[in-house]
Amino acid sequence: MAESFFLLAATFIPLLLAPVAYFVGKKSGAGTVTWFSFGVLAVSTGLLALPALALQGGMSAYVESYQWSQFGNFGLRLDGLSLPFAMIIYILCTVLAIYSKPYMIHKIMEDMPGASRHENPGHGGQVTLTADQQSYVNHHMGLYFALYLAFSMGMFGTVLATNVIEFYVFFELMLVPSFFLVAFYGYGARRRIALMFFFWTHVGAVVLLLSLLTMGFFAGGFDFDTIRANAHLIPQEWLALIIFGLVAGLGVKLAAFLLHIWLPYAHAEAPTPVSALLSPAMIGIGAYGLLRLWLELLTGSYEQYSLYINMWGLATIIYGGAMALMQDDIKKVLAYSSISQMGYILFGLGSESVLGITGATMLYVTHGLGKAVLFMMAGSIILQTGTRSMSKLGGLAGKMPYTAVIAMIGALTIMGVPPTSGFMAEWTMFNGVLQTAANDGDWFRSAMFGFGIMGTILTSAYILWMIKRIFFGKIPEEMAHVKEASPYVTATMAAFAALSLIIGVYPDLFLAPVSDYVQGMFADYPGVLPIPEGSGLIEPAEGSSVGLEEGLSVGAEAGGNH
Amino acid sequence: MVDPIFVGLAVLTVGSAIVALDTKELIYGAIGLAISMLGIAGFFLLLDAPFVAMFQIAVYVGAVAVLIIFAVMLVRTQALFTVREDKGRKAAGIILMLFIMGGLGATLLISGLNTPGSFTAPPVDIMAIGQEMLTYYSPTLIVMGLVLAGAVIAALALARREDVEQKDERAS
Amino acid sequence: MVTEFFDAINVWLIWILPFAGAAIIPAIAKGSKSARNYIAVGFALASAASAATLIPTALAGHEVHSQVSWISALDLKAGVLADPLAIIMTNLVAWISFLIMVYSLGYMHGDRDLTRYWFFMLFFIGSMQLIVISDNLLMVFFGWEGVGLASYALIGFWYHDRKKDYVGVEGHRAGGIAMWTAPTHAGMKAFLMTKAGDVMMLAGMFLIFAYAGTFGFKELLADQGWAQAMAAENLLVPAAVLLFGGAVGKSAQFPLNEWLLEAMTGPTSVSALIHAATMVKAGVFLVARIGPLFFALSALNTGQFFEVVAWTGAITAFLLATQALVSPEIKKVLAYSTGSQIGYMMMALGIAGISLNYVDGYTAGFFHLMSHAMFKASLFMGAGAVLHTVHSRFMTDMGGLKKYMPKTYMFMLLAALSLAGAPLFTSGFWSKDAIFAAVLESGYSQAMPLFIMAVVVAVMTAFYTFRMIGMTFFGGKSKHVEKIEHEGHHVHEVGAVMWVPFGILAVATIIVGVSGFLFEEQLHHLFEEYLGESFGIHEAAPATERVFLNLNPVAAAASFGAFGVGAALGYVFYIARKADPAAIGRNIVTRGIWTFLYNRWYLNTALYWGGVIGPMAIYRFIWRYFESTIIDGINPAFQGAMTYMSRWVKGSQTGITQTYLFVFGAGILIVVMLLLL
Amino acid sequence: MWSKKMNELVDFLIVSVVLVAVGIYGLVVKRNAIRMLISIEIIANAANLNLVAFSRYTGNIQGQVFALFSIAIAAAEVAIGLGLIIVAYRLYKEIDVAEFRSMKG
Amino acid sequence: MVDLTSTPILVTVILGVVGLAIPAIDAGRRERGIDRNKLYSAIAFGALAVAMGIVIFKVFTGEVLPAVAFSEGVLVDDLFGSFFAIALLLVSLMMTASSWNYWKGRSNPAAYYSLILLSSIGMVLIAYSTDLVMLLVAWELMSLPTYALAGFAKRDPVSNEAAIKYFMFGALSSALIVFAIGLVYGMTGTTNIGDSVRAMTNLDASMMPVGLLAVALFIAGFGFKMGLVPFHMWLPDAYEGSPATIGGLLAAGTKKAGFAAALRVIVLGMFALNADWTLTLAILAVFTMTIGNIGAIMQRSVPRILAYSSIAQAGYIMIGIALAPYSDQALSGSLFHIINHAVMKSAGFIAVAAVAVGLSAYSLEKYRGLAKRMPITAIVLSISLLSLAGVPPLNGFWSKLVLFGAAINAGPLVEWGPWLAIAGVLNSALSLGYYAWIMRKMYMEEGPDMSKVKEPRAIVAVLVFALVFMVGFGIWHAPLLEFASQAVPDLSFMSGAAPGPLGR
Repeated sequence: MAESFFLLAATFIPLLLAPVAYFVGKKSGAGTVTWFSFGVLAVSTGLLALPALALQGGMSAYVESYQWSQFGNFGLRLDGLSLPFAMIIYILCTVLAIYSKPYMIHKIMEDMPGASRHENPGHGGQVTLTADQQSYVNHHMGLYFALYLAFSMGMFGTVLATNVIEFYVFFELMLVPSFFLVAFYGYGARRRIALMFFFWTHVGAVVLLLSLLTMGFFAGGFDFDTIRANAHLIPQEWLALIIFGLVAGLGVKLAAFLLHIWLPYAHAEAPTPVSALLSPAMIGIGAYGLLRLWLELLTGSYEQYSLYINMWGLATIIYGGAMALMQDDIKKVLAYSSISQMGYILFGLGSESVLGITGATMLYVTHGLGKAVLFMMAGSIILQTGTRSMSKLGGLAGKMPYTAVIAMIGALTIMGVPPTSGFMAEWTMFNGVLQTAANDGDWFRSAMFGFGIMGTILTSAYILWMIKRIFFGKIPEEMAHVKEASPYVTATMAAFAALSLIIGVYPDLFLAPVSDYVQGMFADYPGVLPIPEGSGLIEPAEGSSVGLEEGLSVGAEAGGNH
Repeated sequence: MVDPIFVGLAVLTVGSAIVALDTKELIYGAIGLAISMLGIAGFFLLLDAPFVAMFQIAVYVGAVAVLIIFAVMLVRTQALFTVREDKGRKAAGIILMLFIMGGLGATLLISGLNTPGSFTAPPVDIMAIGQEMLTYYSPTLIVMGLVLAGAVIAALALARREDVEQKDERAS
Repeated sequence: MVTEFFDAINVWLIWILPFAGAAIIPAIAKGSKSARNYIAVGFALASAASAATLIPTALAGHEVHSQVSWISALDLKAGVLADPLAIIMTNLVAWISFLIMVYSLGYMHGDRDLTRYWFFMLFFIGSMQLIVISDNLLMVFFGWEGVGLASYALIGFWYHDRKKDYVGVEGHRAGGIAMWTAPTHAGMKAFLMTKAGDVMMLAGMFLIFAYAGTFGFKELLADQGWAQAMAAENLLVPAAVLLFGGAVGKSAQFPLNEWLLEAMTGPTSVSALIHAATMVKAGVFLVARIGPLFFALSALNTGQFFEVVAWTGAITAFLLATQALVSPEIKKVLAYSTGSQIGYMMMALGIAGISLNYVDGYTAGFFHLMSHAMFKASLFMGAGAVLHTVHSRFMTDMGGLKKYMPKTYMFMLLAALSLAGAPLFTSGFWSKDAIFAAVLESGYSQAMPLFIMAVVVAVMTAFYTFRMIGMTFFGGKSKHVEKIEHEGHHVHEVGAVMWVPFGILAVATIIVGVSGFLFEEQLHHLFEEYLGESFGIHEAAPATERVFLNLNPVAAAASFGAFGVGAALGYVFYIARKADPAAIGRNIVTRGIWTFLYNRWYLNTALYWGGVIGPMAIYRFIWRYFESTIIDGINPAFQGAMTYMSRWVKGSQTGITQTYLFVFGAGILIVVMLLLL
Repeated sequence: MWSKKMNELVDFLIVSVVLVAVGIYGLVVKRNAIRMLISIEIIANAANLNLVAFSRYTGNIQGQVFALFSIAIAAAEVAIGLGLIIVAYRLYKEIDVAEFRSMKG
Repeated sequence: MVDLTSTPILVTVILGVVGLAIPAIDAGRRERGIDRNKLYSAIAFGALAVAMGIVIFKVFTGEVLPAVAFSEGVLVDDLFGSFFAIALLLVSLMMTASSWNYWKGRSNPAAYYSLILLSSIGMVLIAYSTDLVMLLVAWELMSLPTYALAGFAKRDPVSNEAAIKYFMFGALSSALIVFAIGLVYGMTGTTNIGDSVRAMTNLDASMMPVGLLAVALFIAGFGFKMGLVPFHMWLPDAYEGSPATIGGLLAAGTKKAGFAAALRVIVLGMFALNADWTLTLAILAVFTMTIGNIGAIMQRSVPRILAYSSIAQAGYIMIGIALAPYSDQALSGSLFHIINHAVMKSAGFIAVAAVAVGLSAYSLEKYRGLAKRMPITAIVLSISLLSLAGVPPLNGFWSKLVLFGAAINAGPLVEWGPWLAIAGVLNSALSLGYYAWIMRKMYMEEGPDMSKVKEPRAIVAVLVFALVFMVGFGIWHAPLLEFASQAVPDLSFMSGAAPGPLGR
């Protein structure tokens, strides 16, 4: 038993209050339930922040463990690896709750029986409603937030799990509410797409489950600690199968190349706040799974397969980027962009160096913030203009300046341009890859590094082209009266953008615990390159003079060379 | 060398079973079944189980066959004298029958049960039947009672005319 | 000497102030528009003043190095390093930027997006200062991307893509590729092309970091174990060349030169900033920054790196100079010229590394950077003034403006003379001459071809400069000018807020020119000391005798000659208008050459076919025949398969009891068979 | 009593198997519900024969007891089966089981 | 000889007396004005509750034996039996309670409840039997009433059709079981399971074919109840056509009793024969789950989907039985899944009953918009479907987890073990397709009539109970799994597997 219950509370408060949220929404209306959900999530985030601070203070891991069942203990563990994931998930959820209000009111009214489309472009909630309509909206807002809270909790629990079965339970738990969210509030053929999303990710999950079970049975226990300690008991031929299952199962969640069938649809057709959660927060958990379940628990097998992960990541980067270029629908661009970004993460995970793996983790953080901003931008565009086809848009920068500016920061985050967090993540990740390539003198890895880093140009291309088509150029006639989005939208977007900038300038918030932890994970594995160590800062008095001496002699030799 | 009585009984039993199934008139089929069961009772006698044989005659010939004959009587004649069967299915049925016969028979023939002088054990005492039933099988006997009671309740419930019950049961 | 943050606050403020200004500009704009304008300029001035406080340090040959902790996880520190190189550069950047900011007050007057303009201008300046003043590559890269971003935003400043903001001749296509560009497109192109360079720079940085574990210039110099390790694996030169790749992108060197020409879609003040003080100079500065480091390592055969730099510079200089000969747009002529001049600088910095006297080439390159910054800023601002008046970017729409805009004419002429390298009294002459001399004296085996290229480029430079001046200010009024006069526009001189800044710079370039040899001497001395102290690079004895004013005779002769030939030709064709340039259209050979140059050597065409249209076609193919058919087909195919199988199962479930029983009976047999197996 | 020792166990078993097969044939082929019932009775009898034969073979009484139970059960089954058939007849005026196929697929 | 205070006897007596008393009371009372259905429902419910209480009480006071495979008597009072008794009585309780509403106004309630009670006795006794004769008689006691119950809606041709199909198969298979028992008896000379096992351990090799034949016939006989492919053909028709509560009783109750019987008898096979026959069971398991799931995809009637789904679930349970010799988790997984499936499937059929009461409809099309019309029914049906699909953290997930885990755990011993897990896992993913389809109809589509329908109270109560069970044991599955693993007859000495992490 743990002495404190911060994480337990942070995990289950949203779930337990989800039904309450429904009734609050039904009785008191959209505004109340929005702030209620926001409050719930904010409190949970606060509860998470307390142990997180302890972690910043130098503690290596904060664990709560409870007696559970034959499958081991039910534990919640915050350490360098889960901290960024958990933090980003709850921050995203908390802020997006507010964003949801105008968006979902608009969406629900659009779907309301008898409502004509775009009756009220842009300003959902400001027209007078009949009592029936009001109760319809309230009912749905309540339902939306109930599902939303459950979804948040599912994602959160996954990254804190300390037991493979627990991991799987949460992994699936986040799937069910998201299925309903897409199915109830999505666009287009939302039901079919929700089913498809549910089905394929579930297939991935069960494949994962097989691997988890195999690991557990061979290691004689399902707790992470047990498995890590007994990983050597797993026979070699089974290990390959386990890893295949892990990678394939989590690859579906990550929507890696060839396993991405579900993603473009699910992300494009989900309601925007949900897209903004699905895309960055949820699919990235696949990466967390790989880190935790494979790299940490089965460390010994990592080096053997890292190259393939690397290659797969590269394929995903390029493929996702290329496909994003082909889209006209904003959300589809972003969906393919997510695929591509997951490719970066995979690329980093396959880097076989601490720096690369740290970078991959940071990429989750940065992708979470950046892609959320971009999806929110798409939502804002949908709200204000009623279309998301870029060929119908253009020149909106003047009409929606705040949205444009914040979206640009989001775009920079995704492109990996300083001073956004994107750069911090990308450079560490790529540096790790190159470090391995250089260290091994492996031309193949070097080539992959080259292609990978050139992939960032592709990323920039589709993002900039998207921005150009939305915000720049001539304004179409029918967009002449478009107005700026409501503060609910812009303020929440700005929050993420600001966070991205803060992390970009001061990355220690996440980088320090992650890199320490990853370093520790591979402490016994010399094949995984540690972070390069500098010679330390030269103390000017001695250091520079030494440098000078050497420089002198070298300079002299250089002179003689010609 | 096989006992002629055995052969006779076998022919009678199997033959009347086939007759029971394949005659045009259902009433003859019921009678055929009764004869077949008598044949089985004969086998029981051959096997030194007169009590079972008597029970067989009482229950099967006395009750079951008669029950079936009553049922046949209840059903209108037009349903009784038209034998409708599908050629293909009949052929398939015969093939299946032969396969089962061959398969099961062969299995038994190659097994250890196919040994000469199998009935060397002394015939059992009829009295032991009662004893066994009332001691070892006493719970079974109770349950058997329940089975019969249940069958009666079920049969009564099914056979009751619906005239007294008005409500629609299921609209499908 | 590593100093505390607050002890070196003036250094930090150089880049912090512009950023801070950028951050508060939007807030101030809510209040007062004019306050916003002046505060923006004020921040630029403050930054410049802060830079100026460092001048004594530089003159004394000292340096200020201050660090604060930054990324503790990787043991990285943020820091500023104000050594003489950085101090000179930062002052140059700060003051020229300040003048351009002042100029903007007039030039951009009345634009409705001024807030954005000021924001990005300050951001631009701040980023550039960050590049200059940072003590490590990572922070340099922050600034590096910052200038990229700002240039993207400013090139596409007029994002509504109105026709008048385009560059290029509308309707002209080369090899199927449109040669005219909208502002937003140009911004994107600039960003992506420089990104290609950035990527290389990153790769270089990463390589160094992988071995050294640090990005700091001082640290890299202090412990050179990393260099030996890299050299052992033949990675040192590649790393350096990759770093140089970043400079190639930013400084628009061949083969990443194409973006610079389209960058003219931005406001002219922005062009001035890009070309004079920020952005393109960043590349040169980077080479100046890392050059000594690699030269100090030349025991490890870093000479190849410098060869690459020199040749890239030479090729670019030649390439862009030829293109400048035929461009009809005034800003584009200046843009070509920038690229070409940057080529000179690169050539100088490169040749320095393969010569005996590193300091000579180094000084020459940096001197040229300085003089170019001054005259090019002046020229651009002047061109802006002309554009402002004439409302056309084409020189054919100008002509005879001399009498309408005398001040503009005068100052532009001075700056143009400097660009053309008019002997003895222009800074351009001295710096160019120093480059010639450095090339000649380098002792590099291929020095002669380089020298010849440099001279040819000088000839062309003089020619196109005179062509520009002539077409703009001489001759009769063009139809366009007549038309706008007819429409009621008065063609007039621009206001003082505009002409004063470029006047100052034009005069400055002449002042430097007049005292050129002293100035050069001083600079040479400063760098000699700096390189000696920091890098241990010392001057060897000069290889050749110097004569009058310490000039290399051959180089000086070449300078004189080149200016003479180029200027004379330009004068004949465009000022005196003795010969009609249209004659070239009548000869098939000259016309062919003209077309080739006019179409920019078809580089743009190749770039678009190879970099945009080709890949897009491939992507479209994949999209259509893989993503949309195979990947999207998985789900329906699976569904179809399941439906088919389900139908089969349903079909077997006939509803007929006999069938069921048959299956049951067969099932027994099957089970028996399975068991017997 | 008058049983002949030359009969072997396997003979009875074969008869039993033949009866089972015949019963299955009847079930599979015949569409008349009552005939199907008859088939089932034939199979049940075959099984009983088996039991008694084994009882004789092993000299153990349990087989016979079991046979008695089995016979009783078969009778109960017949009662219910006939009940169902009567109900079906009332509903359809028909006892052709192959016609009872409103549910399928 | 017979311990009158042992659990099976007490249950038999209580339920038997009440079961026989109900028709007797009914015959005696002729007056109108009292709702006979409610009265008998209450009585039957009370009796079942008391029986259930006794079973649970006996388990908790520890008066039952640990799981016993072999006993001298025909019945044994052990945990294995009690486990099944609890599961099966639970099903009967749920069905009886929901019949309070469902059977309202229908014919002959006295016989209806009486037969349910009698059938329940049969089911419970199967689990307690240690003698093949007892097993057969209990089997018949379970089966005979359900033949009648399936056809109890006498005005309804579909019900009758279902009953006739069910009956034909039932009668045939019980005859085959008799035949099989006869063979075992012939080989060993006894009908007691323990004795026959002992006799079989030193059996002549020449008897092997007979043994195999017996096993085959047992598989066919019990497999019919369990819904094993290829003995499953009757099942969708019978479940669909029967009154919904009876469909539930068949799917959740008698089917599980089939497994109880198979588990009791399977011990025979284990000792008598070398373990080759497990592969046969494994193949059947894979076919069963696959065909069940595939069959369900295109169905348009909810009870029929549930019927196919129960075929598939039988396949999962079979994994445990097939792997019984190799992994000691396998059987506990099977048992765990049996009790879970009993509740899940009951909840499903009761929800169908609720819709039948409220809307008189079974077709999936009529379920459109059910979430608005009957919210509680819809939510419980959804939860039970998700649980059937094995979505965590519902109880169905945990039992599947144990089953698949056991299959993987057996990997080092039998190479086809993990394939079972793979097949099971893929199948359960596939099954989500049609479960989610039902949910889609209920939650995301709107029918022509969207008026609110009153949900029958008793059914709602039962549904809520099921919901609590599914979610509760989903969150904290440990006690149930613990119980299940203790109820497994001690087979581990046969399995060469090292005890897995689940322990026992």
